[in-house]
Amino acid sequence: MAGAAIEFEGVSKWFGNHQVLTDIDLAIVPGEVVVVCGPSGSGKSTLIRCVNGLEPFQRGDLVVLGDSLASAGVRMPALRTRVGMVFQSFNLFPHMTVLENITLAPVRVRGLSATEAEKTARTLLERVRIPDKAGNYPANLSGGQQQRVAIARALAMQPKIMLFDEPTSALDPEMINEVLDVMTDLAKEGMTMMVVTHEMGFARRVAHRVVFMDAGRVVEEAKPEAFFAAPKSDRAKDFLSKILSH
Amino acid sequence: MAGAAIEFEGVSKWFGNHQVLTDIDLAIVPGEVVVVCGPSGSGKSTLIRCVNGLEPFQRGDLVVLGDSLASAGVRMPALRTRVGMVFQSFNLFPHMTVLENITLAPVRVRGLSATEAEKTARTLLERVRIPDKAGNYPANLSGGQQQRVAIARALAMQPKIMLFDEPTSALDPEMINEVLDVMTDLAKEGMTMMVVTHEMGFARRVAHRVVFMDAGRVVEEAKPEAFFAAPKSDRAKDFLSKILSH
Amino acid sequence: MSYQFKWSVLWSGQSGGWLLQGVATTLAISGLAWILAVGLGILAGAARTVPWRPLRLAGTFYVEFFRNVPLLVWMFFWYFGVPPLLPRGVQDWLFNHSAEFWAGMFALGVYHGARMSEVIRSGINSIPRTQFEASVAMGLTTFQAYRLIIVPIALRLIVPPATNESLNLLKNSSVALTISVAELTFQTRQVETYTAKAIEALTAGTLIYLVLCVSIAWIMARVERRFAIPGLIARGG
Amino acid sequence: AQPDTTAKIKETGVLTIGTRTGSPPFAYINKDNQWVGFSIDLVEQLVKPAVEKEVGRTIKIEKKESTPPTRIPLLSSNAVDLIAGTMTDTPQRREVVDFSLTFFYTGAQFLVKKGSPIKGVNDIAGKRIASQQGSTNAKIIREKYPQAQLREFPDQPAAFQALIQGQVDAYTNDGIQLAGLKAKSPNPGDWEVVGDFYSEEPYGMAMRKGDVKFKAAVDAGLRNGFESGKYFEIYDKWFGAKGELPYPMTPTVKAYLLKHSGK
Amino acid sequence: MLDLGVIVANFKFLVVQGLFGLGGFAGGTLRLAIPAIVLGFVLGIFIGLARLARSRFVSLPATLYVEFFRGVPLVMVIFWIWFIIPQLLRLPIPEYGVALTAFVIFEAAYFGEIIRAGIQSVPRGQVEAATAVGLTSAQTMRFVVLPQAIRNMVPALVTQMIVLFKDTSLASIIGYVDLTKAAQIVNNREIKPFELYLFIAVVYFVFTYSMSLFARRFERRLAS
Ligand SMILES: Nc1ncnc2c1ncn2[C@@H]1O[C@H](COP(=O)(O)OP(=O)(O)OP(=O)(O)O)[C@@H](O)[C@H]1O
Ligand SMILES: Nc1ncnc2c1ncn2[C@@H]1O[C@H](COP(=O)(O)OP(=O)(O)OP(=O)(O)O)[C@@H](O)[C@H]1O
Ligand SMILES: [Mg+2]
Ligand SMILES: [Mg+2]
Repeated sequence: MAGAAIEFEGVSKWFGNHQVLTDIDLAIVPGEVVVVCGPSGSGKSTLIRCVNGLEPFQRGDLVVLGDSLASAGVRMPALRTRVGMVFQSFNLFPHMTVLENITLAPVRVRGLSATEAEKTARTLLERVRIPDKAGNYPANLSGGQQQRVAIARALAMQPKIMLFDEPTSALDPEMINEVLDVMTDLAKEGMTMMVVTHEMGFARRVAHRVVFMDAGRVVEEAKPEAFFAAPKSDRAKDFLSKILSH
Repeated sequence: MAGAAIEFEGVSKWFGNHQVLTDIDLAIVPGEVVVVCGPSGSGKSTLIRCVNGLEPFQRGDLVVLGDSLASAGVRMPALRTRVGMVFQSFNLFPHMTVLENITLAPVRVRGLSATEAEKTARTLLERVRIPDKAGNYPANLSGGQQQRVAIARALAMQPKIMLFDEPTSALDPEMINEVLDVMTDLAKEGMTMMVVTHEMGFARRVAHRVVFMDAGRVVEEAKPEAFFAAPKSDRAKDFLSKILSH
Repeated sequence: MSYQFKWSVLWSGQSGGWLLQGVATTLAISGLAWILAVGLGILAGAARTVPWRPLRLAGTFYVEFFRNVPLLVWMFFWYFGVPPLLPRGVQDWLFNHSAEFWAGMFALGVYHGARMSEVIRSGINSIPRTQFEASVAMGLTTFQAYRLIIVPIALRLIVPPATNESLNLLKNSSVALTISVAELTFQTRQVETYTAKAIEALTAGTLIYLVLCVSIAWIMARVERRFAIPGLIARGG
Repeated sequence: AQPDTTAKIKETGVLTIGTRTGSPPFAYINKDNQWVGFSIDLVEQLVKPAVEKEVGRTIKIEKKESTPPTRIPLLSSNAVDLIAGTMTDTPQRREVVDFSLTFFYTGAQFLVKKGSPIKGVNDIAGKRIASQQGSTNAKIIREKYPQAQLREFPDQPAAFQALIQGQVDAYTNDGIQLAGLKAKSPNPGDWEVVGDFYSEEPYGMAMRKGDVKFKAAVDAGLRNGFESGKYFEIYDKWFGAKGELPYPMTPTVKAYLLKHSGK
Repeated sequence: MLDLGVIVANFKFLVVQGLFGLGGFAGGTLRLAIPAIVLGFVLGIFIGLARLARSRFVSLPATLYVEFFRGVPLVMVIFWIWFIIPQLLRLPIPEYGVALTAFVIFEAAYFGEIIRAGIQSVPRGQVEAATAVGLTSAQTMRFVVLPQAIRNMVPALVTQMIVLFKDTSLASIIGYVDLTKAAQIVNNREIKPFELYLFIAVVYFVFTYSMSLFARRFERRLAS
């Protein structure tokens, strides 16, 4: 698809002999928010990690912001500055303050001066609603705060795409919303987002499209209203009945 | 209260100088299912861990199945055989098979013969719906299966009371129901249960009473219908709005 | 003067016999010391994790005192310092029954027991506290929880570091030559002084140690795999 | 190629000797922590001038510790040039090193606690005997008196310590060394040196085999000493009536030394 | 019973010569231990990194190096360097050089293992997060992995340094006049082993125990 921000073209991936992604075809246009869901082990994380090259794949092609990842020439670090990623387990650098976490890449990779980087960082901290935590170490923040710092850290590189891999599933229930709210803001500002999550409320409210995976394949793709109202596949029905009922 | 299975009478507890439980008064009658909820750090785990003596407390008294825990004479191991406990992180013994995990205490503590213990264990595995996993090691089970083994292990001592501390919050969303279903069965059979959980659906359907804690105090106690329809305190309202909206 | 190799010195004359005796003595002193070290290590390692201060202090004192002074000094201590404190009869008996061997064995065992206990303690500490809680929550006593749950898990976790420590013990048995224990290094040097062939003798001694260490490491790797807790220790060949 | 120590000394200006730290009065560290002794004086006063003459420059003496088990490897590894301590000249050792002229003559005896039943080499069956690892005495006991329980120690103090504590019943070494040990011990009266020499122990200085020029220089120095009487002055300093260890030279010994010096 | 006079009379020799190595003899425990620790650590960093290298041409020799030295007693290594290397190189090495070389190459194998384990102890997620913000692998190593790895390693490193410090007592067997040898020399003429060995045991203990206290403090600070 011309103009897609992310385009999977028959991507397949194996861990040893074990195939974890099978013939994935999927295109995401700029400004689109896609939620990926599916049972544990279905390949959601693997899928999203392919987009910024954390996982190599063996067949097919994946074009991200115009660069084909299958071709040899692509410079990964450069690509990654344009694709931000947020992990389930935050992965803040524990030996650095919040500010240092956020300014590390802008200074080291984009070559900003420390003062410039710090200015941007403070703006971002306001955006994720913790302006007063700049000097703290990650260990002294709650999970929700840590995850919001992680989002700020990714945004500091001014990425065109943001990837989220279960950003709220390591959080206490009361903190989930603070993170989802920040993500909702981002979506409203027009960021292109791929989000692996089980928060179906978020999917319903924010996503433009829901992608349901099972056993390494994209089984269903639909607008959220359609998906939640009437999932087409049995796998998706079963899955939704399990996670929506409790 | 006469005839209570568990009765807190002005229980207070400190960690060093930090008070984590303040004047708790709470009675639970045999057969009752009580769900404890509240923000992180409010003292829910501490409260429930007092019941089987995993945490000592400094003031007040706690009478469990007729034994006063504040009095010096009580033999903890004996009491604990009558109070089962299930943890958030399963805590199966990784070096033992499922069967060995379940029969350990009956053989070592209650002095059952290995064959008797095994018979009971197999019945329990059916009850938690994994009769075919007896020979597996915990590492080869999914989270939901591990937690069900943990429940069977606690039941093997034929306890009069079961305590659950966030039994589903370490689980993938699709597995939560398998555990909640087993707990629902238990409740229907008349087990006295204290359950710390954020699964409000379970609380609504199964609990006889919801206890809301904040900052080490019991702030609100009510039937689930009343609690969810119209929480009285602002703290509870705020809490419910946070965890029910996503 | 260019060196004239003469490897035959290793098997001609008494050299071969000496080296074999050396291996036997090394294995005997290390084996006995190992049993002592593991016993002391388990006692002290467990003592330092129990919730009773005097026992913890005793364990800490033993560990810190013994592992912080060089083994060489301990060799002299057990060989020269301790016997005079024993009753005359025991002294005579000891002096007639290889006192240097027993002193060396003790020095090695007690010294490495202190180090072994550190290995065991960190093994025990690496087991989540909640495992202990789960055990007592079922009605096990503290002692049963340690015996049935904590120690069995810890023992499996510590196989690799304990193997390392055991190899250190084997190698450190060479220090016993300073108190006249005729172990492998002693015999290597004996061969060297009798034949004046230093390279050959040292090569033989070095290779024997290597073979001993590699075989023990190999055996322990098999033990580790045999008793590995499924899913807990992901270690390949 | 033949070793050529004189060329090396000429180049570096240093003669490195291997000697003992605990064998009074031949070589030991005294109360002022200086490394002194009879063997060291012989090198300083007799050998050094001869070597200087040979290489045509002034040289310095450096000392390293060598013990019976280490001295031959040290020599062959070039770590030292000359062993000047208490090394016995034996035919077997001559297969691997060269010896200088004999500079002292003694024999193996036993050091025991006063009143010990051990009076000589014939009483040692079943007894615990300390020796130094790698020494000639150890070898003789091991081969000729296998009924004795031999304990070999890496150095003299360890062996003597074992004797003091009763770990062993006797310590065997060259008589003169035992006498030196006894004299320097805190309670000389507690100990006695017993037994006839059960071996002959002529001391020589050892050097790398086949180093003809160097050996000639060392021997020349010693021979000069015997001839000029300088040797006997040094002997007197250490073993004379007012010396560290009075040990008058018997005529037989004197004759032996002079005979072997080639006179 | 205890005759401390012998310590007083020889205090200067034991401490100045034995501990610091300032005296007439080649010696000194600290003069040997400190450079051995520093150099052994530096060599260990290279070995540890080499073991983690992706190329087998780099990792295999490093692995062999580590396995070899962990399979041989230190005493043997000292003898090798004392007797054999001079023979092969045809030039004598002074005691200090022998001891220093032996300790550095022997202990580097152990330091290398600690460094490798320290690097591997940093969670994968940290590397992924650093990679995901665009850092190169060298930058990831320098800014994210090594700073955390070194903190994780400190207790093990200090323990190994203590081991090395104590091991320097073995230099006495080649006539290097360290603390242990100095005590032996004094004992040669005074015959007061109990007092002398007790004294040096205390000196060793003071050094090693303060090192382990430091390690413990550090461990606790990290845990909080
Ligand atoms: N590094 C790896 N090596 C081998 N297999 C792997 C690896 N990572 C993932 N897998 C396997 O690939 C499959 C897909 O894993 P993935 O993590 O993408 O699933 P997921 O949908 O994200 O699951 P979850 O909801 O549990 O995070 C699984 O079967 C998993 O076991
Ligand atoms: N071992 C301990 N030492 C000191 N303080 C503790 C300890 N355990 C818990 N606390 C403190 O006691 C308070 C109550 O903790 P508790 O674990 O009971 O909370 P909770 O309601 O179960 O929270 P969560 O939902 O996060 O599990 C918290 O402030 C916590 O920091
Ligand atoms: Mg995933
Ligand atoms: Mg809790």
